[in-house]
Amino acid sequence: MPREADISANEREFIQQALRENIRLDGRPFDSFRSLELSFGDEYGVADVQLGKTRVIARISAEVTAPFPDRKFDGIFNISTEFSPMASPAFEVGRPTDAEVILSRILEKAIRRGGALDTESLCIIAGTKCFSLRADVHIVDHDGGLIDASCIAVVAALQHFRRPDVAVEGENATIFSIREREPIPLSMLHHPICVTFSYCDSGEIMLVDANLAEEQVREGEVVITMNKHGEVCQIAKYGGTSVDALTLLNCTNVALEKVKDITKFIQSKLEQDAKKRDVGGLMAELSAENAR
Amino acid sequence: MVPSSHFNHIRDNTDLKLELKIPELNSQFARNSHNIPPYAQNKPPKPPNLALKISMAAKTTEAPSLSFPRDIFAALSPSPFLLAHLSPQTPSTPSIRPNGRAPSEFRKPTIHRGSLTHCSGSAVVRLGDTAVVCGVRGEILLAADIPNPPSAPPQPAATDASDADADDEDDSAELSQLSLLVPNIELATGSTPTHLPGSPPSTLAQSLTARLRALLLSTRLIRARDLRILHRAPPPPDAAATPDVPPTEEAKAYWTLYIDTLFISLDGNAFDAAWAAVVVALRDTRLPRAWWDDDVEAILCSDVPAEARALRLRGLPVAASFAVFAPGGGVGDSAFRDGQEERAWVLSDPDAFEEALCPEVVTVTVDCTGGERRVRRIEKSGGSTVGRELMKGVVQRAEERWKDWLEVFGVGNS
Amino acid sequence: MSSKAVLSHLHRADGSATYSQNGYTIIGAVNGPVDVQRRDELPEEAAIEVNVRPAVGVGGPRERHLESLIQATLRHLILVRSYPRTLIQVTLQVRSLPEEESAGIGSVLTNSSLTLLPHLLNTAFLALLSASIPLSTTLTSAFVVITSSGKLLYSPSSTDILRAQSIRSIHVFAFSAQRSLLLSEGEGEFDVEEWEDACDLAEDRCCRNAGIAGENMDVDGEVMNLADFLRDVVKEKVVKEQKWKTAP
Amino acid sequence: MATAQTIVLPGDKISLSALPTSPNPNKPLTLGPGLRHIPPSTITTTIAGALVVDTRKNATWVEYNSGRYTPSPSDLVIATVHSSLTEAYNCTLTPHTPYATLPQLAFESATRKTRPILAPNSLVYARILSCTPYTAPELTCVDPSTGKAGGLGPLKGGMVFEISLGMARRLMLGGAKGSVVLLEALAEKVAFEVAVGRNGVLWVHGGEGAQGIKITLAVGRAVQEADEKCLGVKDQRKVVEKALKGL
Amino acid sequence: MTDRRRINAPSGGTSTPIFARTVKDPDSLHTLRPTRARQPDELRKIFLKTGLTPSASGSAYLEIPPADPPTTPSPPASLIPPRSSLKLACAVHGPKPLPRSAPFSPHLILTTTVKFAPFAARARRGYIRDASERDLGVHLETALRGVVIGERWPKSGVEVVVTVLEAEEDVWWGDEFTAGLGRTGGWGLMTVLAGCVTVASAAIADAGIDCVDLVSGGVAAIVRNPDAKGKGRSEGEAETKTEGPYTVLDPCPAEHQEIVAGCVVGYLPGRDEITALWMKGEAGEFAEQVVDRAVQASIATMTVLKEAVKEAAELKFQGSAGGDKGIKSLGVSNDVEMVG
Repeated sequence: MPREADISANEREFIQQALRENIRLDGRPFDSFRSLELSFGDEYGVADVQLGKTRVIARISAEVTAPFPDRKFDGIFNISTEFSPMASPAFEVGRPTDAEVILSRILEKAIRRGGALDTESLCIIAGTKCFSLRADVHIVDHDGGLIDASCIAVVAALQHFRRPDVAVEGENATIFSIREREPIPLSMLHHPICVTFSYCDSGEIMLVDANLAEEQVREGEVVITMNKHGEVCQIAKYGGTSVDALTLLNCTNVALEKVKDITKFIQSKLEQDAKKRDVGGLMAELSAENAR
Repeated sequence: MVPSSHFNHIRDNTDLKLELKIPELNSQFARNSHNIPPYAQNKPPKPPNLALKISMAAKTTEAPSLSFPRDIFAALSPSPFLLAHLSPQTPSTPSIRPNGRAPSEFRKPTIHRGSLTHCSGSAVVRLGDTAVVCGVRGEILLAADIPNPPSAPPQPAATDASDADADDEDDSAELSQLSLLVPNIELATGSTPTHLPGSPPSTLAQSLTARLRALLLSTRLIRARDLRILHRAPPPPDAAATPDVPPTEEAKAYWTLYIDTLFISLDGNAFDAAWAAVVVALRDTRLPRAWWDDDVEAILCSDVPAEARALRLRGLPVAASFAVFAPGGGVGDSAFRDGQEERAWVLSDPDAFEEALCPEVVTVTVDCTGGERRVRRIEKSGGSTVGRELMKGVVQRAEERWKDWLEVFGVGNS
Repeated sequence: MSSKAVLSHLHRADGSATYSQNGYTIIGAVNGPVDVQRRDELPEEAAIEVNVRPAVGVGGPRERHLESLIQATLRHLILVRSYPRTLIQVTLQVRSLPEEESAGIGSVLTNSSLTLLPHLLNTAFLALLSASIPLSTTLTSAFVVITSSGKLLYSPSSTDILRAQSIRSIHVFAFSAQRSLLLSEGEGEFDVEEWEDACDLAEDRCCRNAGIAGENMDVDGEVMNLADFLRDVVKEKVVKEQKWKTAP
Repeated sequence: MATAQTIVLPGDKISLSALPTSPNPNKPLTLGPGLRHIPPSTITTTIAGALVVDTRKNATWVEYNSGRYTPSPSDLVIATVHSSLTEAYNCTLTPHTPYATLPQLAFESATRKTRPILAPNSLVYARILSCTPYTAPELTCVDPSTGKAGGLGPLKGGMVFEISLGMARRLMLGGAKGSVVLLEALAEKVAFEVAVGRNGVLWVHGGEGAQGIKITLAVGRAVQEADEKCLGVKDQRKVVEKALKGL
Repeated sequence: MTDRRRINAPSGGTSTPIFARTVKDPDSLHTLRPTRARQPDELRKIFLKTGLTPSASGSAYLEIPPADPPTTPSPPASLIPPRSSLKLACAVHGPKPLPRSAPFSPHLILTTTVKFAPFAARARRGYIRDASERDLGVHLETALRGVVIGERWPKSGVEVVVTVLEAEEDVWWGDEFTAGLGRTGGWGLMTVLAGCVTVASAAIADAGIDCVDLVSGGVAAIVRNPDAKGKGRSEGEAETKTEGPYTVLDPCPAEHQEIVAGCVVGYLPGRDEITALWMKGEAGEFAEQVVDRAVQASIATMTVLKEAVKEAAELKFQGSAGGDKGIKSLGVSNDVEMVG
């Protein structure tokens, strides 16, 4: 079975020593992210995130379906993360690795159940018609920090996405294609962002945004999902060794800082993109909506 | 300090290595260890004179020591075996395939329709040792259940539905968007030792299914109007029975055609057989008269056979497949020898044995109804032998083949 | 035609390329030769595995069919015999489609899987170049449309297609450096002559203008053919790789 | 060494004029990576890159710097021990490729008693003895002629850095030829050990302690930077300056 | 849920057509109810042929057409088929060596699968394997295990695959519209199983796998027709025994208003052994009788089975004498014409 080749003993030893000397391989301080890049495609709802050498593309798509019978007034929203061998030969098509399972679970908790998206706004006609939103997360390049990168990608893509406009009269709705009517941004309740802390020496050392090598030597990880208002949406701790509660508390503080920065970053990128698209003031009101 | 021992000068000469081809013997071993069937097939051996010819041929192509009985030879080194058959011993003798056919010879198809009780239309098609059963079953899709109906509601042509003007209407988009055609191919019926039930559809099965669907749509074989169940309130007794309908009518529901194709036996050229089966089954299909009933609030059908309608198919496309046998193996390695291009044979309607040896395959779908010869689809991949010139010949063969099928289909009633 | 290509931009894959044309953008990655699982091990050849990943979802029969087409074509290019009992893994991720296509506007022909095929093929080949997998020749693939008025359009953008009121047939061709026809997929309604014309047009755009062996004659984007495009891409690659030689 | 240079794509025929013409006729023409000979007299390229012709060696090959490392005899490689068999170690040269075997007696003056015990995931600097498409590459840590280790053997401590195959080759060429000066430049100021594996691995050991770690990282990153940016000699010196400042 | 490996039905979902008269005047349906026109101990015609799947090492095809012919030749009175027929195709692969991973086995390992075609019944079936298919597979396996001489094939396995192209029905289709008496379904499966046993036995013989004897399947059932004098009864011998319950061989559930109990056996006439027995319903004191009748049924089937196998042997012999594959396949294709 192809699986990630584990790193040599020398590397493991060296990295741990270095960390004890407060040195990270790429010279970053413990609590800083790698360089973050975010770009949008020509289409709505495609976010291309680069976190160091890690690269993730999230794509939002919408179609009209019938809502679940038990949730008549809600639209449908799904996140699909399927790894391809592109990111690493260790990924086999149709056979999820643990990393993949954890990733999808976290995103599920952080974004879907975290209620980032107002699913009721996706309902068209109660019980019969609603939008089914789908987020496809494509891992293009894998150098650690998949969770954080993917979360950023999805949240950014959701903010960037526009769904087709609809007009409802009575029992039948008409869906307007993009050329017919200006599409509409999604209504989001908040923007959760994941920050992953990798710990060594049972929490003595807490690393923000570990790269693949560091991930391979860490004892475990703590994933904290927050929005810029400091509301924790989700906390997950993997790895057996126990971590001091205060350290965790401290992590949340660090996380909040990061979340604020990242949210701001995404916002600015969105505005740039809006400007780029805003030709002839056609989408003036759109970008206005966009900004708030 | 840098221990110089850790460096070493570049070693061009060791860097430089001539590529040499793996000796045939070597590959012999590989084959030996790999695909001799542990249990000999009980296939009837050829008449002796032919067998003799093989062993002669064997001497020319194989190491002289080898003189096997026919079936072992075939199993041990299939490619030379096929080559031995095809390369004529004397210029006069034509080349003959192991299955006794000439390179351009197809297998004679046999078909039967309507053998399945629970289908609107069905067919059994046999192509040599390849046998297919296809059942078409119509089910009803209520327009109300379509979450996102196509933006432009289909307006049936107001005038009489003579095939002529109905032909122009490009309705295949409607079919595909509503996915009114649901073709599926099932190989996992024990049709071959490699396709046993319980396993999900193999790549081959999926690929065939995809081709089938694409061809159904691109040939626009089926008219969307045949599948619409129109309604005008209040429904006059003869609603929808007569094809001429004012545009005020709306499609209340659609017939969805489930086209399930099961392989009973597979000995090469799956697609031709499957496609033929589908076409025959569709030609055999009779959909009962259906209408929207306001009292029951549902679509009802009449069980009077006389009222049932056949599908008015557009034309009669026929698929013909070919495999290209290039002794070099057709694999990149041996391709592109400068000057002399390698010998190759285009084998019509290949069987399983030949398919295994021919990476390059061509499928041409033609329709010669009404005299004009039209190509409906060309599929060619896996090699570089068939270029423009050869393709012409291939298309011609396909057109010949079309006539064969026409006979089997039973001419005229199209 | 405005083809763009970036090579070797992914860190994990052995070779990678992003190819974009007419609103299609495809990311290709190649790993290999690597370990092969016993069940698909070939005694004398490298097995080739192709994964086509649509922009949305993980695809179905249609993608599997594209994969087998691409696989068959690559198998003919790659010198598979030099790496027996190994695996060469090609992954093609559709990054973006022309708006019209993703919206599913237009006739069935223009929405058929064929429109995607040439881009996938070109991307796959570029990725193989980047992975330095030994190949017997080059591959260039192009897309030709015949309108009902019998007009030939070379790799039209989806808007062109919409403008050309109705399409009679569409064709995909792939050629080797030696101008031999590696792949031809065409559907719709046409006759051999039309097919040949389409073939000629595609070949003219795919292959180097015969005779001229020069690096690349100065041509504006319009006339420039795919073969020269490839050469330029490679030139870029080499220049980048060997900057140190020239740099002070 | 390289005289002429032309861009080639797979399948290009090398015109006889382009081939090197050696003064003495009995010196055979040697074809390097990326070229193949199709009898009778065709030579075509198989890999995209720059065609290099060396008239002196009467050799020609295609130069490229991308793709996965493919083992070839007498390459020096840094291998990772994966597991231990009774007679030999299974080693990986690059991830997800078939194991290379390293006989347990293929070390300097190793006997049944004295053979080194290598734990899984430990590193060895070894030379490839043999490899064919059909067999796993065999490694050795002794020079077959002398029986001495000649610098080969287990690598203790230190850190490995990924570098491009091209960079690995250049480092092997050493100093002027490969026009990589930074190792020497650094070595003038600080002491460290390096080993270069043709499989695109650079092992650096800058001694123990915090300083050692700093040195190791400085060296490693300097090389990586020079590699990624394809720096010429001048810029390399700049990089060295920067690196040394950091220490 | 969608199957990513197949073409899926419209997301809206489709329904089988509803025929007007089933809603409008259900009572008229009785006229369509088929009746048993043959003697209680008379079987329906069985068509059995081997060698239908040349790509397999052994194969056979079994068909039981609806008892009385009116449906087929002249255009039927209604689009609603009065009753189903039974169509089974069986392919045998092997014996072939077990995969390397498999543990050592001193004898032949028999794998049996029964798969329904999507169009096997009135209601369309999905492709996903369901419980009844698994049951049938197990029953079939038990019926065959004792028959094959496994010791002769150590370390090998054989695959027996039965594809149900068309299945016997559990009840008369009309009963779901007319107030049908509440009844336990699954009667049809018995006929299917019996067919599977017979066809598999023929296929195994065709594959040339050593067996102690041919095994054939037979079904018998205790039936009752409460409203015997009811409409749609064609007078005939059936008239005589209207007071149920009485036992019949090879019951066609559609023909009987109520089936009290049923029994399938796999039977080896040569050694008078029962390899498999499956009984349902409240047979009460008749239990033994039903089994005996089932055995009778299988004996009757056996004659057909023997015929088919002999025929096949002869064909093969000719084949090997001097024909080639071409001729053989032609011979086979002739068989199919009868299938149609």
